[in-house]
Amino acid sequence: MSDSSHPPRTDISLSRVFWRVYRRDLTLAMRSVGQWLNTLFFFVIVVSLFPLGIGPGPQTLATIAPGIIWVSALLSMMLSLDSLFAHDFNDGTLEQLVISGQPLSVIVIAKVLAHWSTGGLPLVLLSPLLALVMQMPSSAYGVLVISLAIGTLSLSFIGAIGAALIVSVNQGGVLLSLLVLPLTVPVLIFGSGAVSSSSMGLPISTQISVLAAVLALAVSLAPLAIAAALRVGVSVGR
Amino acid sequence: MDSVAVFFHMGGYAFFVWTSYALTAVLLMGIVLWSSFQFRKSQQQSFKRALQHQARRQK
Amino acid sequence: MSESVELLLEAKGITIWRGDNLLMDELDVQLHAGDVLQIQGTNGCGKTTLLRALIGLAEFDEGEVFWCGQPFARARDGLYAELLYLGHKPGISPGLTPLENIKTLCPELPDDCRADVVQVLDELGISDRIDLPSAALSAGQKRRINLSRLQLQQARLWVLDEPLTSLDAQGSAWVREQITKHASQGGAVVFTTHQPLSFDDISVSTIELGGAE
Amino acid sequence: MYRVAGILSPLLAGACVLSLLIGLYLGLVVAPADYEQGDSYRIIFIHVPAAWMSMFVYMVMAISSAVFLIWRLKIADVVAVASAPIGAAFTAVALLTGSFWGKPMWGTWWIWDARLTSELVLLFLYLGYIALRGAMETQQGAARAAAILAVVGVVNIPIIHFSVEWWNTLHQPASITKFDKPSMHISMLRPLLIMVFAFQTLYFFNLMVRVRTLILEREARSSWVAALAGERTNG
Repeated sequence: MSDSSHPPRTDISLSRVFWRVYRRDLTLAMRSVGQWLNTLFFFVIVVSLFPLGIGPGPQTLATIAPGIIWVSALLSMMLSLDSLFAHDFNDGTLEQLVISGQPLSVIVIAKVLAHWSTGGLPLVLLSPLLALVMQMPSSAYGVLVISLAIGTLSLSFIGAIGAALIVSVNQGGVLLSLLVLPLTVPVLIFGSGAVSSSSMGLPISTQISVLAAVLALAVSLAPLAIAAALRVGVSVGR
Repeated sequence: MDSVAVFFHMGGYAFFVWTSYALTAVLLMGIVLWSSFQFRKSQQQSFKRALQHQARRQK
Repeated sequence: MSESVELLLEAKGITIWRGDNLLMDELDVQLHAGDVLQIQGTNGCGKTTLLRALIGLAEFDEGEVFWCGQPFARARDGLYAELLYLGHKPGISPGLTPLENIKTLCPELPDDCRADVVQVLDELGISDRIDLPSAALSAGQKRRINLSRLQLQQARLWVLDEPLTSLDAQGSAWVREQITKHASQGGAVVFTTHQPLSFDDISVSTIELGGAE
Repeated sequence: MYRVAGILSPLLAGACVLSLLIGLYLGLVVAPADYEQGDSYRIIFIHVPAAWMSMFVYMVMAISSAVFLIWRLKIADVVAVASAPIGAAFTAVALLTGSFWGKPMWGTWWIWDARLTSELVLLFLYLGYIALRGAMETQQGAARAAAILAVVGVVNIPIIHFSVEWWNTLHQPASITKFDKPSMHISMLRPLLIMVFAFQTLYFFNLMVRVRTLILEREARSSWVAALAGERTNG
């Protein structure tokens, strides 16, 4: 059908598409270091507010620590999700990616992983420090890091659906949280559940396996919804 | 006669039962009335727009 | 090439409303290989909306778009694999250098495509800025970087939104030359413009959109 | 479709009023008091139907949204949009009656029972749908975006319900879910089913009214609306 002088862009390997978008987003994030450092500071500040609010009693802190750390991680990710697609939408890159002819879900997965690498992973790496601050028993640190790692990754995917839906809405930030937070309830329940059970020495296999199941579901279904939402957002935006 | 009083008494839970029924009625009737009110209002508006549009189309 | 020129992009009965006024009513568009089509009209008459509607980047109330005879819903990826769209928004992210931006916008370019990019940017006179962050670029320079894709990419269908605005004589000449070359090689071009353009050795068909009432 | 809705709505309205009267009469007057909860259990006749309807309406929304996304049927989107506020109203009713029922039984207005918590999350899903709808100005875009949200939401409902149930048993291992229907004597079950039917007819009646409104608004430019307008004004 197409003559030789204009070959269609169909033979480009998926890994190249993936890595090019992933490296691009990562360099962008590295160049504006403030962006993801703010998320980190927000996470630390929110967690340290609770002892001030509730009182320094180690016993009370230890019992509420898993929930506090998890809810703060969730809110910090909501903060950084708002700009996941917004900048690319405003300067036109997003519509170019949508009509690039390359599979949109691969591009979307690359963008979500890039967002997680700067918006989620730092939180996971810092969480033991906050667990220490919150007087959590050291036996639970390992489970905290694992559950947060799995959990924040699925939050990135679920949150990206909301970010894609509001891409053409100005000041969509608040709306993003309203759309996404109900969907994060299972991750929150099993994530903090795993940590609190392990700090009490109880078995955590059910919680972790459910977290992993939710992650598998999110990784496989969310990109489809995100791609569809981006196609809508691009065709609506001024 | 007193059976009516007994009925309203609801075995001591009168307040809870009747308020919840009242609230339900308010909410459900509210949504129904609001919808029909909206229907009336938008009907005139759409008819006006339709006639206006028709007039402009024939021009 | 077959005797009858291959029909690439076709739109039938496109009707678009903006609020209560009708931008276009039952508009038909046909673009064959080698065609150059300009959509001419005043500001706000919906020419950008029509342009974007042809490639699924804008909603329309009635009508249907076909690519190589297939309805848009099925032929979308095929169309996008052969499409080059330059819109109002340049697609240049300020945090990246022009080279990085071009590599994002052209997935088919290999990672080591620096030499070709420099050569094309040289023709447009902005090769010196290739490694500086794009935030410092003026609107005109951003447009030139975007226009460099005309030569860097091999897309059969070009959809250009006012390609010649804010370009000096040398830039305009370069763009006209690209369009002429592209059409002669069997590619198709559709673009919007304020005032009608004429090209010396290729025929240009025109769709005129009435001003918004 | 506009005409069909026009014919259906009075019928549905009549059926709804009739079944409401019968249901209320049977539920409040005929049905015996519950041996354990006394008369306060009579709230069940509106709590359970409302909770059931809140789920039912979201299912209708999700299915019509999926149909709209796949086959681009404009009427499917109209049904989804029209159903959202009604579903939200049912959820609010379920939450209110739930807490009013809880007060005499457990002494507090709000208890983190599995059923009520899922109902609360469902309310947030409704509000999210309506808010997204409102926030997007152009009409087609809002329709498809909200439809995607509804489908994503319905995939999450069983997961949320499962995790809330698990969470509930974790923190209150002893008690059964408080809202399990008490062993229903036939005289209690009949009014409950009639009330469910009454709520169904109420929903469909309200849906027809809202669907007609939306059809008129969206088709205002087409000729048949003008014809209708002509009839109505000089008729």
